[in-house]
Amino acid sequence: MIELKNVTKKFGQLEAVHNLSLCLEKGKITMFIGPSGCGKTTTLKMINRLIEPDEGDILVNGESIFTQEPVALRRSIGYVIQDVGLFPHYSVFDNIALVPRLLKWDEKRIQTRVDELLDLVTLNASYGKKYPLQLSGGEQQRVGLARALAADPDILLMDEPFGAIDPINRSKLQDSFLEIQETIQKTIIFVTHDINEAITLGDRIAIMNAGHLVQYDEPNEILQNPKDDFVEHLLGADRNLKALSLEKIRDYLDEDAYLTVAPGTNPEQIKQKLRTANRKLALAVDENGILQGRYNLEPSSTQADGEKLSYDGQPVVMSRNNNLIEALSMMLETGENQLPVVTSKGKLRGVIKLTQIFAKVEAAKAEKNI
Amino acid sequence: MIELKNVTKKFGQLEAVHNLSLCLEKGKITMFIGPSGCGKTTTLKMINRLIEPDEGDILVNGESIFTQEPVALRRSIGYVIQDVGLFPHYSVFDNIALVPRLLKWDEKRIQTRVDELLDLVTLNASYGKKYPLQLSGGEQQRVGLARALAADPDILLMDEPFGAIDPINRSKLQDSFLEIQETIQKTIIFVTHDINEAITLGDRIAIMNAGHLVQYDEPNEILQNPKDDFVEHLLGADRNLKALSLEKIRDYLDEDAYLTVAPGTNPEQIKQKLRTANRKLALAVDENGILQGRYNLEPSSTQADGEKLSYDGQPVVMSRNNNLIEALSMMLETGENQLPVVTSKGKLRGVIKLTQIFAKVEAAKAEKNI
Amino acid sequence: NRKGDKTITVGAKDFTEQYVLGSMISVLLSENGFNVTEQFGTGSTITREGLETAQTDLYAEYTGTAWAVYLNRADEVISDPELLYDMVKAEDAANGIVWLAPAPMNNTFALAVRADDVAAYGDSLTSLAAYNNAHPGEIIFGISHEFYERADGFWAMADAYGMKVEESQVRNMDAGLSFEAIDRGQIDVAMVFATDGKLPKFNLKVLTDPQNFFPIYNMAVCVRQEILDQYPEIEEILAPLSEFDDESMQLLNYKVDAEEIPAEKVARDYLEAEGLI
Amino acid sequence: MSFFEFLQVYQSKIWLEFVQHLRIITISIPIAILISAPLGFLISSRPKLAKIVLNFASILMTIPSLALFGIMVVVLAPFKLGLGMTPAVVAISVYSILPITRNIYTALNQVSPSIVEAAVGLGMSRGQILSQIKIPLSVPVIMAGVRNAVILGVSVATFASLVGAGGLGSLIFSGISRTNLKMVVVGALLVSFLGIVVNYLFLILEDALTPAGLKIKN
Amino acid sequence: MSFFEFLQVYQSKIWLEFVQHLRIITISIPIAILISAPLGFLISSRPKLAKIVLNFASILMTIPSLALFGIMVVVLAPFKLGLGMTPAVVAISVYSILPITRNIYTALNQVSPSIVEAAVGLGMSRGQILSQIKIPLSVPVIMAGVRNAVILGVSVATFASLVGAGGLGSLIFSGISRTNLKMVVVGALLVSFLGIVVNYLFLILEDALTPAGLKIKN
Ligand SMILES: Nc1ncnc2c1ncn2[C@@H]1O[C@H](COP(=O)(O)OP(=O)(O)OP(=O)(O)O)[C@@H](O)[C@H]1O
Ligand SMILES: Nc1ncnc2c1ncn2[C@@H]1O[C@H](COP(=O)(O)OP(=O)(O)OP(=O)(O)O)[C@@H](O)[C@H]1O
Ligand SMILES: [Mg+2]
Ligand SMILES: [Mg+2]
Repeated sequence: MIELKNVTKKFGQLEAVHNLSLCLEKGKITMFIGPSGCGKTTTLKMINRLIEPDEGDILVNGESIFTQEPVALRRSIGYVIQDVGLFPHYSVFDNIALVPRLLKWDEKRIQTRVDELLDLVTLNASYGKKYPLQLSGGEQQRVGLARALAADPDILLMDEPFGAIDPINRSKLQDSFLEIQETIQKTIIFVTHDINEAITLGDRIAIMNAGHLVQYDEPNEILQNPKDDFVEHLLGADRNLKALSLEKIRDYLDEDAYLTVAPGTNPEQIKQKLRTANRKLALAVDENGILQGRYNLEPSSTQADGEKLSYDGQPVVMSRNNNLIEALSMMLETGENQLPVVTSKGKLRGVIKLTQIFAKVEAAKAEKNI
Repeated sequence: MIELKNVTKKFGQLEAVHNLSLCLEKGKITMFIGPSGCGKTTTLKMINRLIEPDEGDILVNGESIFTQEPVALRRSIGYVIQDVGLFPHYSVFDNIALVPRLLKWDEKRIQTRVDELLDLVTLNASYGKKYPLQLSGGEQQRVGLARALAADPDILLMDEPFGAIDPINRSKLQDSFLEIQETIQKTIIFVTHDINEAITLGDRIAIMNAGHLVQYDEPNEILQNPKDDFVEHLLGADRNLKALSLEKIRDYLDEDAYLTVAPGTNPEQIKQKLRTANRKLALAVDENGILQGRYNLEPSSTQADGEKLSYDGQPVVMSRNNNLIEALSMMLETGENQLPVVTSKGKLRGVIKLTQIFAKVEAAKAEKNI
Repeated sequence: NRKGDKTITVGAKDFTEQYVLGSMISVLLSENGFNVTEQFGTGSTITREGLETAQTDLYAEYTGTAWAVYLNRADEVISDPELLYDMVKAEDAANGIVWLAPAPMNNTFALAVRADDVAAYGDSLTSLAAYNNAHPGEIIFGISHEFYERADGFWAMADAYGMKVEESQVRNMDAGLSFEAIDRGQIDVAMVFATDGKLPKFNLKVLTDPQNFFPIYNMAVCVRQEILDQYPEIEEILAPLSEFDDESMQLLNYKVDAEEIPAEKVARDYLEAEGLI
Repeated sequence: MSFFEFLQVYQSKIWLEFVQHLRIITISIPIAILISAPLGFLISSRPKLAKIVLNFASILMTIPSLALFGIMVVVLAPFKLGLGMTPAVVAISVYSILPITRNIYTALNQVSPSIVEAAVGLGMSRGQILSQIKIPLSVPVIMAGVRNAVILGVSVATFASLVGAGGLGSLIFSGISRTNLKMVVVGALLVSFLGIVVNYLFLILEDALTPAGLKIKN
Repeated sequence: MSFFEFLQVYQSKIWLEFVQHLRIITISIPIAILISAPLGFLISSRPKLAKIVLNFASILMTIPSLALFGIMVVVLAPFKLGLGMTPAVVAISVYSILPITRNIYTALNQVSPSIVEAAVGLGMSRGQILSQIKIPLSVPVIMAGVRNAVILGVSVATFASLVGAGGLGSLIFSGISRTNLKMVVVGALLVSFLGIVVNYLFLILEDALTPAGLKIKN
């Protein structure tokens, strides 16, 4: 656990950080976000004593960092510097191997670790031999990230670690980052200027403005209850959509909105059944529970009874781990307002309905107003 | 107009850019996007001759750049470097004033211009006196941007100019950037790793992968018709939502979905009218056409006739210039599936309906399939 | 002639005696209406080059140095002082340089030992040779480069006296440093110049040269012919310099070296005492 | 004679030689810098030429001062400049070439590539990049070279007495030949004093030349 | 005597002095570097000490070699070391302090702040930052200083002959005092030759010490 107590830092006249008190939970990811120049980097650097505060105290695991040996302190804290700061005279390998070497790991172990890290940051192993000047901006940043992770520190300070990385690599990195975090449970402070990233990765988000802490809460809470106009503005006009990205489909399954039929059932029979049950959707499921196709009952002017049954043998499906925003997007793409949800093996688990997505937001609102 | 003809650049074994042919339109913004290391920076640097290609030719306004004096060529091209590269010995003012001074502008004009640019990049005028080492990452990047814009070059090469900038400043910058571009019509090549930025700013988007040009099209076209899995992946799971951000509400107004009533009309009367017209929504509009309130007919179990009329004196409204994604987000927030749309003066212009948003995507699909 | 019209540049090399002699020339000339520029302290060859290239007008030189070094006749040993003077004067005429009257003082090379050591080494080169040969490798010689290198230098002297000197017994060194070196016991025999004022200062004894091995170094003023033609009175004015013998010269040098009286003052005091100015 | 007596007796001579030494260095050091510095800038972007110039400067540096003076007495004689101030100035210039040019060459070639790239990309010409970017950023290293050269110059000026230019060297050299330690010490102390003063002046110069932005350290 | 004859006659002497000069510099230059370089590293993070050391080194630099030798003849006499190799080695070391320490001090203090910050932030100790980051990045500037000192050393070694250490200085000085131009030229040429060779060797050393990553230029 990291605790900042009334921390203030001035640069000349400018109060870069003002009376900041903050408790960062062990094993959690805290995202720092705020306008540029609001003091995020300064705060980070105070935690590993690159900058000494003018006032206040900082405790790591209950012990003041100012009573600790700075070098030892910093070795226990991984640090991804904002302007990357790779050592130009070292190869990528040597840059990453730096801290393990300081800690006198044996070379075999280092070799394994570096390979592992290069893979983690989605760089080919051949990059080990390159020099920083030969890398593109995003490649450099990924090496900087690997370097900070190298010795597996308990605390990680990450100053815009994905700032220059393209969306594909970024989402890969975010995924593997979250995956690792789930098992290793590090205490992570992560500065970002990407509000989506803050929402996706953060257990908590600290919003700063002009040296002050404005709001410090769980992402959901911040999205649904922005403290003031500034936060609202920061979250963007589409913050309600963003909130949906935090919700997994698995929690919004509807198992009553459809009928299941065996594959190959007579269409007229299905039509009949749907009418009786007052449903529009029938899903063809085989004996193993695997979804095979989808029947929709649609209005039709050509049909005598004003309705026709369409069949789709390769229906668009969602996975239970997709989030609501993905579901919404897929509904927009297909024009359907409900989509079957299946397991990775293809087993049907239910459907997700557009109305439910809306209901979810409503419910959150209602909850708040109690 | 900038034309790349079969341009190839190798670094040793590695083909950083492979046989790239591309025509960048005059007065338009072309966004480059792709995984890190795919050759975006290399391509940019070839245009201002920081890197000489191994093969191929590059024409600016019909003339090969290789017949031109590099210094003169570069002065006519603004360049925002990816790693910012501010001159540490110059103040912010002097950094920005550099190119105008090279061009021997008089100091008064330079002073005016620098103030203008600092304002443009949302930095306080007092920053002029600071030195790069005293700036935060995002502040540095904005100064780098101002420096490139200083002498008002016809062509701008921007290598991730907003990479380290927070969402608030970023959207301000993007807005003023687009606003300026509307009047000055520069030819801009803009590298980004933010797909939303590419979509918002780009007249065209060039998607690169491993040195190859994968797709080069208008944002809409790319969103709706990604060429392959790679592009689809790059656009993200919510690309359909992204497509909505390109559509303005003004183009999707519905003027029939509601009734207008004079403020203070008897509720029972309104209920009656709505039932007759088979509508759910009545908007109270004064003699000047200004929206005053909103009546909703809602199901109710306590009411005898099973319906109650609610009134909202401060209804949530949209502006005609909001985009569909914002409308969608607001609908999620309010739980309404239709929202009144007003002018900046408050005059009612129509409503935007959730079904219409869905219909829009459908329509685009249909068009494609013809 | 008004003072100021007659301008002249006086040179002097970079050791005490030269400063004394240079100052004397300079005082005498300026007392006689010359506007004198002093160019003292130049390296030996540089001083001579200065004269040859008309950047200096006159200075005190030694016959032996001119003969061996400037006229390059080191291999022809002439032990008659007058003959040497005549030969040098004659040959240098061709270079446009006039040798004024020589002084009896002979600032030749010599070997000196600590006074304490005279008991052991004896007071002549002959006895030194005997001691040295009886105690091979014991005596350390501090010798200047010039003397070491010259054909008529150190090795020739050792031959002449039958001294068997090993290479390892010799330290080549700067002549100025050799006094401290012998005083501090880092060398036992120092190459010196016979009129050096530091000999009494450091209580050193010059060994006699029974075989007259060392060449003759009589002092005389060298003037450029051109200057002498222009100011023939110079010869008359500088005549007192030809009076110096070893003792009187060594005394003046001693005043500078040991009593630390500035050379210029020593010169002026002497001239005043002698009633020359 | 006590040290104090010595100072009294030699007072005027010491003062004279001190002033003369000062004259030598105030004339020669600016000349030396004006020769060496442009040469350094000239070679900074020409590695082949640089190799030649630096090797040549190294050779010049190895010529013992006495030999150099001997050569100049002859070479400069036709202009009546072989003795006195001129050869001193020449020698000081000659010896300053290596430290100054080498540091300039090294400094200018290690300016951060990304800063140079930014400058090139903004359309600065070679000359502008040199004068506005590379040189200001290299001030500390360049001035380290210049200050070394200057100190060397103050020291080489002592040899000026061997070519009749006088200066504190005449105290030192006659002190040595007279084994007059006081004289040597006074001469050496005054040379050192001049060295410190000149060093200090150049420190002020360096401070004035160092761009404000480079002096900022956290 | 023709130049060729001269060479034949003096062949063995020239060879002897050449070898002796080589001995002097191969002994003294490593010693000089081993003294100066650690001093430079020591002061690099102590600006106050640095000021004192650099000023003191400047003073040492201004002491003319002959005076320095004069002092050593006296000071080292009790150890019987006032003549010969020792004073030569001491003098070369003394003169190398300034160029080496100043360049080291300057070089180490201008390593990019963001790189140093990264190193500090990763938990490197002062010593590790110095040895693994600052020094490797400063190799070009440090070696510029070392190479200047080395050339100066080759040159100062000529004075060694004035204190009985022999070397090519004896050719040059006796050549001068005998106006034997051939001797001076041969001596000076050989010193220059040694200068170039040593310069070249240190260039190779510099190249070996320069980290591969710094040699990459676009
Ligand atoms: N000087 C160089 N030497 C060797 N390889 C280089 C050099 N410069 C770039 N590369 C390589 O060329 C490829 C393209 O680099 P480039 O900088 O153009 O990428 P980019 O698309 O701008 O990436 P990013 O988004 O990370 O900035 C990369 O794989 C990089 O490693
Ligand atoms: N060394 C310094 N001297 C003076 N001012 C400084 C210094 N370092 C930072 N500042 C100022 O302190 C403020 C906070 O800087 P900081 O680097 O913490 O911002 P940040 O939140 O990390 O911004 P960004 O998102 O742009 O990186 C800024 O206004 C900056 O200009
Ligand atoms: Mg920051
Ligand atoms: Mg790039």
